Amino acid sequence: MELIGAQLVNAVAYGLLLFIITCGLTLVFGILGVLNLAHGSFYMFSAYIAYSITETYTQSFWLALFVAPMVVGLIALVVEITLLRPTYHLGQLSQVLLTFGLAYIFNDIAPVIWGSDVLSIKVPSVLSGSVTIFEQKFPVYRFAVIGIGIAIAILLWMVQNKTKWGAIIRAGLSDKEMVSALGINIKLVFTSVFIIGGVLAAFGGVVAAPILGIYPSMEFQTLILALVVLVIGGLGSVAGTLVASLLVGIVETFSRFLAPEISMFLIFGLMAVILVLKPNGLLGKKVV
Amino acid sequence: MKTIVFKLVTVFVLLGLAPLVLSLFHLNLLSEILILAIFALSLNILVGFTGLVSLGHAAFFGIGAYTAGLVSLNLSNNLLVSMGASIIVSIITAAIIGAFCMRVSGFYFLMLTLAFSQMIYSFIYQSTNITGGSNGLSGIPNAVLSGFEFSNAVYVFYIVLLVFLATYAILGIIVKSPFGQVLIGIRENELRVKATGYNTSVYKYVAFVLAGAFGGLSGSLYTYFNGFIAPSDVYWTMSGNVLIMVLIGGSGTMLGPVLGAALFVILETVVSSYTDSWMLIVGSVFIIFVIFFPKGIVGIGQSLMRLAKKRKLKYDAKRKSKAA
Amino acid sequence: MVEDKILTISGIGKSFGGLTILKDISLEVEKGERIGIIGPNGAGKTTFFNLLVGDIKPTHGKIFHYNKNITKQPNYLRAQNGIARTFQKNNLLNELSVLENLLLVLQRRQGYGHKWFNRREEKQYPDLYLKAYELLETWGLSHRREVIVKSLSYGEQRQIEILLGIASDPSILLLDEPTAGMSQSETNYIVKLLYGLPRELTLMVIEHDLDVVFGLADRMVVLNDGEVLTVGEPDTVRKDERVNKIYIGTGDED
Amino acid sequence: MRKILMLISLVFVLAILSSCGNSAIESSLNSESESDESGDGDGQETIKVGAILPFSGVYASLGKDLLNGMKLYFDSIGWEVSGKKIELIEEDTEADPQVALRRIRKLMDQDNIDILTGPVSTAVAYAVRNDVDSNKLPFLVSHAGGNDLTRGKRSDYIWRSSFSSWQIGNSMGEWAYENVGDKMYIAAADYAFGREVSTAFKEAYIAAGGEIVGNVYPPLGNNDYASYLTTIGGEEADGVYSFFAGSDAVRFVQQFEQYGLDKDFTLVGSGWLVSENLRKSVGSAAEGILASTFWDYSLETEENQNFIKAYEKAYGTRPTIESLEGYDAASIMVEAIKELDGDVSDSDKVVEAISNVSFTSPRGPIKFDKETHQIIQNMYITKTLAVEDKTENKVIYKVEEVKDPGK
Repeated sequence: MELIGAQLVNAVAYGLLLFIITCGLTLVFGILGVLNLAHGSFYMFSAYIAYSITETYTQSFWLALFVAPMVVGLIALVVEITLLRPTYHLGQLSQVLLTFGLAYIFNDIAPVIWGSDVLSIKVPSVLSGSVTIFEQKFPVYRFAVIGIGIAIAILLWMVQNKTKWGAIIRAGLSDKEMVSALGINIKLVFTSVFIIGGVLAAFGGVVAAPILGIYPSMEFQTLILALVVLVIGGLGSVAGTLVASLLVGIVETFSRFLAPEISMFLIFGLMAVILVLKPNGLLGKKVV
Repeated sequence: MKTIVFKLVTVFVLLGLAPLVLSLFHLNLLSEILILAIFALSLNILVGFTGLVSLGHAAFFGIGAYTAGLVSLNLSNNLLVSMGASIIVSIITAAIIGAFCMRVSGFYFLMLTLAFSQMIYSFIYQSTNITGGSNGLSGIPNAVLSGFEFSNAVYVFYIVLLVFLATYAILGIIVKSPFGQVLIGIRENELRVKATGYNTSVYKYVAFVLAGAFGGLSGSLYTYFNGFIAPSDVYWTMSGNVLIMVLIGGSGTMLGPVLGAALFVILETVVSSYTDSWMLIVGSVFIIFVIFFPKGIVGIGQSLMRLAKKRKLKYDAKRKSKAA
Repeated sequence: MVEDKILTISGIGKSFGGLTILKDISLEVEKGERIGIIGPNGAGKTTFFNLLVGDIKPTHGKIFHYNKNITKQPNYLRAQNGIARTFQKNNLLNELSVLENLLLVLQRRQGYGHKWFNRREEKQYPDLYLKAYELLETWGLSHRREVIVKSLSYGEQRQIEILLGIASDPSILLLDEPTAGMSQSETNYIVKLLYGLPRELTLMVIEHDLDVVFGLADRMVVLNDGEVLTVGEPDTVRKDERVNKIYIGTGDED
Repeated sequence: MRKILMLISLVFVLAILSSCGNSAIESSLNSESESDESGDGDGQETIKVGAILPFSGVYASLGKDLLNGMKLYFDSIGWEVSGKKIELIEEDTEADPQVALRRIRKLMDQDNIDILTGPVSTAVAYAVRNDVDSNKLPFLVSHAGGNDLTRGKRSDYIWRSSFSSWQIGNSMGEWAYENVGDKMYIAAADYAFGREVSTAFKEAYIAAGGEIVGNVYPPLGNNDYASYLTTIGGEEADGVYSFFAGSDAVRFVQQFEQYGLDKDFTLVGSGWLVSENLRKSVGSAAEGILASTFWDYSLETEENQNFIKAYEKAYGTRPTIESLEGYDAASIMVEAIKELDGDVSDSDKVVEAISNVSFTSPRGPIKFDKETHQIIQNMYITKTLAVEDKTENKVIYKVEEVKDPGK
């Protein structure tokens, strides 16, 4: 019983970590209709930048948590303005392919800057202890991740439901033409949302770095996982992403516990089953 | 029909001379281009002609390759047996995966194909006892056909060339056939095709299985070519690479994927001698094509030809007016 | 219960989520009858068509084609069985030529759709091409044969839209605003074509141009707010006060 | 128009491919009838060494260290041996066997290399095995440790100077039983190498009298070990034997400590758990880990100290075990060439010469097992200690002359 309880804590922590990483991807897809395959690259860059900040320049994790997303937000801005904005007319598929190409490029840039060694970020001392629950020690940092995940979920929910921006965003989710008809600058909305997506990816990169590590090609592994979560939850649905993250966290944690040999298999199996039962994901709207 | 046969024979004779002209290294490069070209052509049925963008096509390549390898190792290294087995297993797999994937479209199709291919990848990666796992499947004997052993690169090249031409001819006919025209219709406007009375799901399904079968075929050739298979051939980056080949070459054309495969392999061979940042180069080239040449190399060729024609017309007109 | 009515619609309705678009529509259509469907925007006319061709499934009610219950039949089967439609917005294979658009319809009708091992070319399928040329000739589109659809004028595309509907040789043709967005001369041309259609072809026409539809139809169905307001002969409907009221009330532009 | 396009592309492809060099038919017939492919005879002025290593992808840092080690040795002899110049041709495998095959064919057919060395990935070594064997190209394996290379897939032309999985796992078995306890749990990455090493350990440990109470094989590149660690935490054992490398090792060791397992279990493993380039990332969690390896920075022999000094001077960073592998591979090749007085035209003589090489390397005395073509070397048990705010490995035990059984 204790073991199951302990695994549940692991599952929730892991699930919310996935949520932190994926929610930016969901947001961008929901509003821009762009499946941003460079999302993982933003995540990776942020982790590397955070490493530079915590190891080379200052020792502050908190500073890294603030600065790295800013830098990546800037990269996202440049990408949106130079690459995506002039090409919205090419259609959604072309945009996916563009970000796919970007992911290839970013993959090679990172090792040039940071080398190809495995790196890691130290957890700030406040969060480096451990807590005992279910007769099992847990790192405090895992609970911090749970907290951050919940906070982001609430924040996104508030923004979406309580603010004017949220209204635009919700309108964008359902009808892009209407938004522009209302006289709202859709370009500005798109750029902002893409930056927010990048910032969220970057935030995920810093938060995840102490757990998942920093190493070459890390972004593809994370990207695939994020895509799985995105699709299970339903493209574009933040609530769906939250549910899917937790579901994937639970399935992956318990399959590692019960049947470690097939755990890799199970996540993709879960995705296939859900798509067959609910072709638009758990909470997704129909997207063509 | 006669002209097709004539064309095929011409190309066969021309390319058949390659071993006399090319060095062994370049011949191997050509073999690899042709194998990947078959692979790209098979994906093109889906991406280019039916409008279904798959990011999991490496699954079939891998299944074909591993089936050919395992059959050669354990049952028989007869070329027709192992190649036949590859195609059959690929068809069965495609039939199963297709049954799931046909229920979704667009991004979901892309993701579901990715999911299935990753499942197959993890199965291959973890079944160390059967597939050799991360070490790959090695020590695969040379293929044999009625006593003749395909023991060196030249012989393998001729199998590859033969299969390539056959594939090119068959797919070339299929896409021009009434069936192929329905696929093109689905790519352009599925709703309209349905309203016309076609059960588009069946057509898409058949296209999916067809693509899987030829994907498996190309995989089996890769096994004869290398005598070795690694799980990286089933990984999603392989699917990504072949998608890039199709799109750079020109999707929805027959020649495009072939040129795409050629450019990809040549570029990789040339570039890697100068820099380790191969992915940076291919990513940049890909982006340039997506933005500026969405119709790929074939598209560029067509525009150039149109331009030349216009020039010629102008030139002729000028000459005429002068003469007058 | 059902005799030789070509179409029997019994109490169908459709709601999306909480919103009811159509409620309890019942209608019997005789073979060869020409029915005009009018009503203000949002009355549910196109939804009604979508239900008939099977693009969407009704929330309740049944549809019979002759004596066969087709309520659950998928759209492609209904099309095969002779229920054809045109779309309100042009819905063509834009990157293909006029001929290719037409051939795709004709090859299905002649049972060649699944042939996969020979090229579709004139040598192989002379009857198919002959039929296509014939149709294009009749519709005065022969000279546009090889033109890519997207480079045609809007009116020409509209013609193709209707041509494709007729090419499938249907027993019922549902025309969704055939003259929408056309100039007066183009409208006249289309109307002439519609008048010339064989009498045994059953027509159902959604149309905003009342002059067009009153001249063409044997019977009018007026929809309002998802319900049948009235059904009757064109002259009767024309005089109906309720009909005039909704038309004056809302205007008839789309 | 299509016809013209096709023709143009055909000519284009042929033109690009048809550079100089003898035709494929000639060379492939040659390789069948004649014995020697590599080299152009004794008249040549340079000896070409081909290195297939990963310079991009996940193993990039290993590839670069190996290359640095090789270059360090070649630098020390001025890139010259027996009056011949040494030319090193590097090719990037991208850790992808198919890419590696393409590259190695280039090295053989275009560059006509005399000796091949590398690779990091065992899959690459297996992939190129047949091509190397049929071309009779001397191949000195400088890292890839899959057992089969010197067992079932043995070739006359392939010799290995690095290690085999068996040597790594086996060397820890008996020592762990005597010094850690009689009950162990195994956690190893689920790929061929992880399985081989842990199997070798298991056999040796059980043979010594120990009991394996359970095992778990997380997939390679697994990103979170929490679930596995919770499972292990519920077991009764004295220690955990683990095989992880690279980013997996960093995560596993860190999370092992974070989940408090270091209090109840002794973490035992291979040198890659605490290798020079990882320990900084692992941080204090590495403290107390026992590992088996064939070289360590802390070895106090004179040869090792000289090697370290030279390496740090040249590159400004500590050598890793891969740097040593590169350095040793270069030394072995040079020794062999010396013995042949610079004549590498006969590949049979080259491998014969390699087999006779024996000297004291920074890792200790080494020689080849002429039966298996596998190196015979000392293995060391290290313990990781906290030194100021860092950690350092310390060699605490030496297993002498470990020889792979070859089957």
